[in-house]
Amino acid sequence: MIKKEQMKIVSSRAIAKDTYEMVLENHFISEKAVPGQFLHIQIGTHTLRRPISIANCNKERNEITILFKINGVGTSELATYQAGEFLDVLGPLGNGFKAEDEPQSTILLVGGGIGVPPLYYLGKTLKEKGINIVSILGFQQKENVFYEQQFQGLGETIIVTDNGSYGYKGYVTDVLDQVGLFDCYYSCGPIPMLKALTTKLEGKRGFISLEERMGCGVGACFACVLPTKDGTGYRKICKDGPVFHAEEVTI
Amino acid sequence: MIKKEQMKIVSSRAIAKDTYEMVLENHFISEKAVPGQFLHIQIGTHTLRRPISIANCNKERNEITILFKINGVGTSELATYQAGEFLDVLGPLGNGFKAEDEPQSTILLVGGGIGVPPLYYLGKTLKEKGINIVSILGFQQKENVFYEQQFQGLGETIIVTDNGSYGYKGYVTDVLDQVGLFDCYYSCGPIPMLKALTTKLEGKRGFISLEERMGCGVGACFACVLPTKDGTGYRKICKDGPVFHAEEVTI
Amino acid sequence: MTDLAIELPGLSLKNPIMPASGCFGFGREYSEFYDLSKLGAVIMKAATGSERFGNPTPRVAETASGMLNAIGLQNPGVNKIIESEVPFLSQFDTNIIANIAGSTLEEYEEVARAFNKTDKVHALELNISCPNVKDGGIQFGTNPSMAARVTEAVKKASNLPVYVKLSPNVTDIMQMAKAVEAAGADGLSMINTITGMQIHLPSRRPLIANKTGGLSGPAIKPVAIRMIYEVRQQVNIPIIGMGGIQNAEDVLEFLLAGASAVAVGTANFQNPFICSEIIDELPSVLSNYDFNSVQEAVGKGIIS
Amino acid sequence: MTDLAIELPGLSLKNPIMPASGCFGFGREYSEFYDLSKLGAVIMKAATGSERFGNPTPRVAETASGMLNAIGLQNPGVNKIIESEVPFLSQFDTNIIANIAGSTLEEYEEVARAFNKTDKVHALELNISCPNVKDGGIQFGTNPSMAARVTEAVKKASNLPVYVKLSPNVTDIMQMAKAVEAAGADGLSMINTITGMQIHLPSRRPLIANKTGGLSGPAIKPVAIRMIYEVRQQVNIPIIGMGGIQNAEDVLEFLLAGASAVAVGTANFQNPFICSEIIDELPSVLSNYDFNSVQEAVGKGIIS
Ligand SMILES: Cc1cc2nc3c(=O)[nH]c(=O)nc-3n(C[C@H](O)[C@H](O)[C@H](O)COP(=O)(O)OP(=O)(O)OC[C@H]3O[C@@H](n4cnc5c(N)ncnc54)[C@H](O)[C@@H]3O)c2cc1C
Ligand SMILES: Cc1cc2nc3c(=O)[nH]c(=O)nc-3n(C[C@H](O)[C@H](O)[C@H](O)COP(=O)(O)OP(=O)(O)OC[C@H]3O[C@@H](n4cnc5c(N)ncnc54)[C@H](O)[C@@H]3O)c2cc1C
Ligand SMILES: Cc1cc2nc3c(=O)[nH]c(=O)nc-3n(C[C@H](O)[C@H](O)[C@H](O)COP(=O)(O)O)c2cc1C
Ligand SMILES: Cc1cc2nc3c(=O)[nH]c(=O)nc-3n(C[C@H](O)[C@H](O)[C@H](O)COP(=O)(O)O)c2cc1C
Ligand code: FES
Ligand code: FES
Repeated sequence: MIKKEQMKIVSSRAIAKDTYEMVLENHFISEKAVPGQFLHIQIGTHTLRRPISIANCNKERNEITILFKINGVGTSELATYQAGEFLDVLGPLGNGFKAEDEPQSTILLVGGGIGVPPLYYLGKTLKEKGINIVSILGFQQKENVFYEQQFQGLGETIIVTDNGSYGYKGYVTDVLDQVGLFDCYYSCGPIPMLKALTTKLEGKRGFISLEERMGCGVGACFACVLPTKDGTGYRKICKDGPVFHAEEVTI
Repeated sequence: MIKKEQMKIVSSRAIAKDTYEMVLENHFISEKAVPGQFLHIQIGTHTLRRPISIANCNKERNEITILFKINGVGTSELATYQAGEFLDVLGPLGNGFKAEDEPQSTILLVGGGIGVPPLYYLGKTLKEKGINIVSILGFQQKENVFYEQQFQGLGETIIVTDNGSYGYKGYVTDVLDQVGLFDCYYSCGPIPMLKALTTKLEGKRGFISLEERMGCGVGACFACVLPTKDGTGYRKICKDGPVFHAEEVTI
Repeated sequence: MTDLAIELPGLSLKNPIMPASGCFGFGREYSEFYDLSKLGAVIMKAATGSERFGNPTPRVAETASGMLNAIGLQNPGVNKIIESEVPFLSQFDTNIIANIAGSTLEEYEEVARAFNKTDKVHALELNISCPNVKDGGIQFGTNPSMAARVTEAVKKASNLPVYVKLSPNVTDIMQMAKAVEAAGADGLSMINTITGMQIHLPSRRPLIANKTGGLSGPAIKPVAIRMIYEVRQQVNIPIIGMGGIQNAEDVLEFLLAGASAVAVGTANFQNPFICSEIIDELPSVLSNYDFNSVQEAVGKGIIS
Repeated sequence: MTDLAIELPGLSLKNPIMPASGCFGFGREYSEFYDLSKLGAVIMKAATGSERFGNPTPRVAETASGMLNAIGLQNPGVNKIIESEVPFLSQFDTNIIANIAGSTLEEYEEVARAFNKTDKVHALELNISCPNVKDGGIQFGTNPSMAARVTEAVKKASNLPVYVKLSPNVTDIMQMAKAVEAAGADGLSMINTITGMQIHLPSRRPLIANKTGGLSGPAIKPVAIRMIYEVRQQVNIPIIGMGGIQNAEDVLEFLLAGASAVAVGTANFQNPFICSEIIDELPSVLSNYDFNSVQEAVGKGIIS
């Protein structure tokens, strides 16, 4: 079930270059949220809402955390909102990560840039189920790195940067051989990263979270479709996704 | 000389139904302002600025007072601005009241509704020159009355309301016979009031302040013209006005 | 009590508010927000002869007070719509209007004929103006004699009232309106989107994969009002007005310009409850401006 | 150093920024805000054969991200402009473009010929698209053969390069562009305003006294970009682009779509310094997107 809710901003702070962490309070949305879902946020009077992933959820405190990067007019404006103000939000939207993994299994999280946020809530939820977590997080450069400590709290965490200014130099796919065996992977990040990753990990059980420009965010407008791999159908990212089985869709 | 200035809001408060008094601080504009001039105020991201009269000016404190009534989307938004915020303003604009009256002469101020504001600064300035002031102020009804005390501070003040809920019942023109002799009149208010007034006072020396929807506010776009009485020319309200000799233009 | 009801060919509307085609799918998603029985009618997403997958993504972009879209008529095809979507919508106590599209005259006829199979649909909205499909669509919408031909063909094929949806991308909207009226249209729907484009600076190419898209939202309202105002004086059939409606005051503006009912599109994306909220606000807005009914306001802004 | 200069027929522009016709008068008012020598050019308010008083007021209205205007070509007449306005503007080290309008072919010729008397004007902008005058104007702007005829006549009458200003209120902008190119136009100016209307609810009548007005501002930018993009691929003459420009990013978007220079209209009303500020910001915006010059960006957004 989706609702249009007012979410109170509990805090907002910069956590990396152009990157903000915002904690939002709302009972309904925090109660329902599962990892991989997102919020559709009304910013000012913009015609279209902005989709932002749920990066964490504290069900006791009725809090949702979002992490966002300034990417244009909407996110710039969002960064100016202050604690105490309210955001008009549709949510929680989309289908989350299936996360039907068994206790004791090992799963790999692979995040790139602003694809990192949804993996944190996922990792936290999996860890609570007794699953082992290994994370690879890729960023452009040192100033962009965020949430390293939080992911280390979940398990082994490898950071890579494009230019080597922090952690390993290169792409997330370059360090895959440094992690041991894993049962399933979950990933979110830019399309080229997802392409490289799913190609390298072909045959492995895996799930990816995708982005597309959206209209309604609820499945009514057909703005955010992508074709299924077999070519006979399509999926709506906002409703059927944003998380898909790596073999399900064409990216 | 006109400048584009940031004016700091010193205070903002409701003074009558849907009517606000806002005190703004700015050195340049308060230094230059003469009675009858107006400010062209940018509100939010509205395409067009809103023209609002200068209702008072305190040159020692660098303060300008404006009085405005909620009349649509822009003025509603203006009413939400708080002390401490800044307004982007073009000003001071237009030609003010000539006010070349002699000391000891008597002048009559006639204001209707939201046409009252510019007359206050004018009256105050004239009084400082030793001129006698008599004011007739017309409002819709009791809840709309504002600045009665301020005008009483300038001299005799007669209030009329359309429905008689305060002061005399009727129009400003109905009480003209209650004021004694005067040398000149200055008026601002709705067109029907100005028409009735100038007709009744034909032949008397008088000046009226006019309104029209504006584009640029500085004389460049020809949005705000009105024909001269002789039919051969036109005047721009924003630049040649908003104050005109009662005989000069066709209303 | 302010009377919101309005009678149009084939449509007894309890109020003049309906979601616009393409902005409300087939009602399923928004039915989770409020009871669709509240609506005057629902205009369904366009139906074509067979399933269409539409254009590549990105399909939408934001513009100043508006948006561009190039969905490209994605839909499951008319038969699937009749089988799976119409029954869902017909649970609600509202009118159903089917928006029909095609690439050829024959496809339009086929789709129109298909809707004769169900008695749950109350009217057709003939979309001759979708700017986002290359073959067909737009030619019908910009050429008066082509528009008349497809109107005539669809009228023959269907036993439902036909509202022809006009494109604003024309030099002379009055000529288009008169042509389809003469061809038998029962009403007009106007306006569809205005063709526009946005260029994405970092990639140096049109943001919408289809290059151009249709501009909708408050940005186009003045164009919609002007066209309805002009057309209202030239035709005798009723107009369903649309283009940038966001609140009940906007609805009144469309009524004054000559629309008898209105559709709300883009605004659903910002606020899923928008149609419901407008229906709640409309009575007081009408009475604030001294109208006792919707009917009374229709065309009242026209001066000659 | 980013090179802002651009060479167009008759115009050696130090930068591609000019105030749009009708939004800057004859420069006097804005010259009090900054030195007009900074501008690539100034496009003067429309000139007609004799003085015109224009339309009744109200002449402007605000719309979502835009405005409507129906000034109605008020101007002191071409001779007065040459006598009193051109000398003032020619103090500044910038190019002067005269926007010319008329009700008849003969009036256009007369105005064009008048500008031969001064050597201070560098080009003509032929306004065949003013939607706010009943007699003439718009017919020239919406009919390709009429547009070609007036272009040809003005080219013959004048010894200046002629930029034809196109109306967006047409079904096929490419056809219009090709017609005036074939008739000898040296360049195009696009777009003029889109015809729109607003109804004033309390008075129940169109707010603009002329009923309809021209829509300008950010609301129309997607339409301008689309039309320039389409026309750029059909003609070989340069385009001066306009419609909703508010900042240097917008300028780059117009360049990518195929404009060689741009005009800024409505934005002057919000910010009298807008043209000057855009000129200051343009170099860094160009280099942020990896361009070394204005010239380099022209048409780079076009993909085939
Ligand atoms: C399911 C989903 C989850 C996301 N989660 C996050 C997150 O957790 N943190 C984060 O920083 N970003 C996230 N994004 C990307 C985020 O939505 C965009 O960065 C944001 O919409 C940009 O808006 P803007 O106004 O700043 O940019 P502008 O370019 O000015 O926006 C213009 C329009 O394009 C859309 N748009 C632009 N970029 C994107 C994009 N990458 N994806 C989708 N729409 C876009 C905007 O929503 C808006 O409609 C997510 C996107 C999706 C689809
Ligand atoms: C020289 C001058 C001085 C003024 N002084 C005052 C004053 O001191 N106090 C005060 O309350 N009002 C004053 N007004 C009127 C004031 O400008 C309008 O009430 C205000 O612009 C309405 O804006 P809005 O957004 O609330 O209304 P909307 O109707 O939403 O505005 C839409 C557009 O119409 C214009 N507009 C609407 N009404 C008027 C109007 N009456 N005059 C001019 N433009 C209008 C707006 O500026 C805007 O461009 C003055 C007007 C002028 C011309
Ligand atoms: C995403 C989207 C999809 C649309 N799809 C259709 C469609 O399938 N058929 C149609 O006739 N109009 C379609 N339209 C046009 C709308 O029905 C409407 O005419 C237009 O958007 C103007 O109204 P608005 O400004 O309220 O959105 C679509 C509009 C949008 C924004
Ligand atoms: C108040 C006003 C007056 C205008 N007068 C003229 C004119 O006299 N001649 C002309 O060719 N265009 C005229 N235009 C159109 C502009 O030059 C420009 O083409 C249009 O406004 C689009 O640009 P913008 O969105 O930057 O304003 C006028 C526009 C406005 C807003
Ligand atoms: S955004 Fe509308 S269907 Fe996904
Ligand atoms: S408002 Fe532009 S000339 Fe007066």
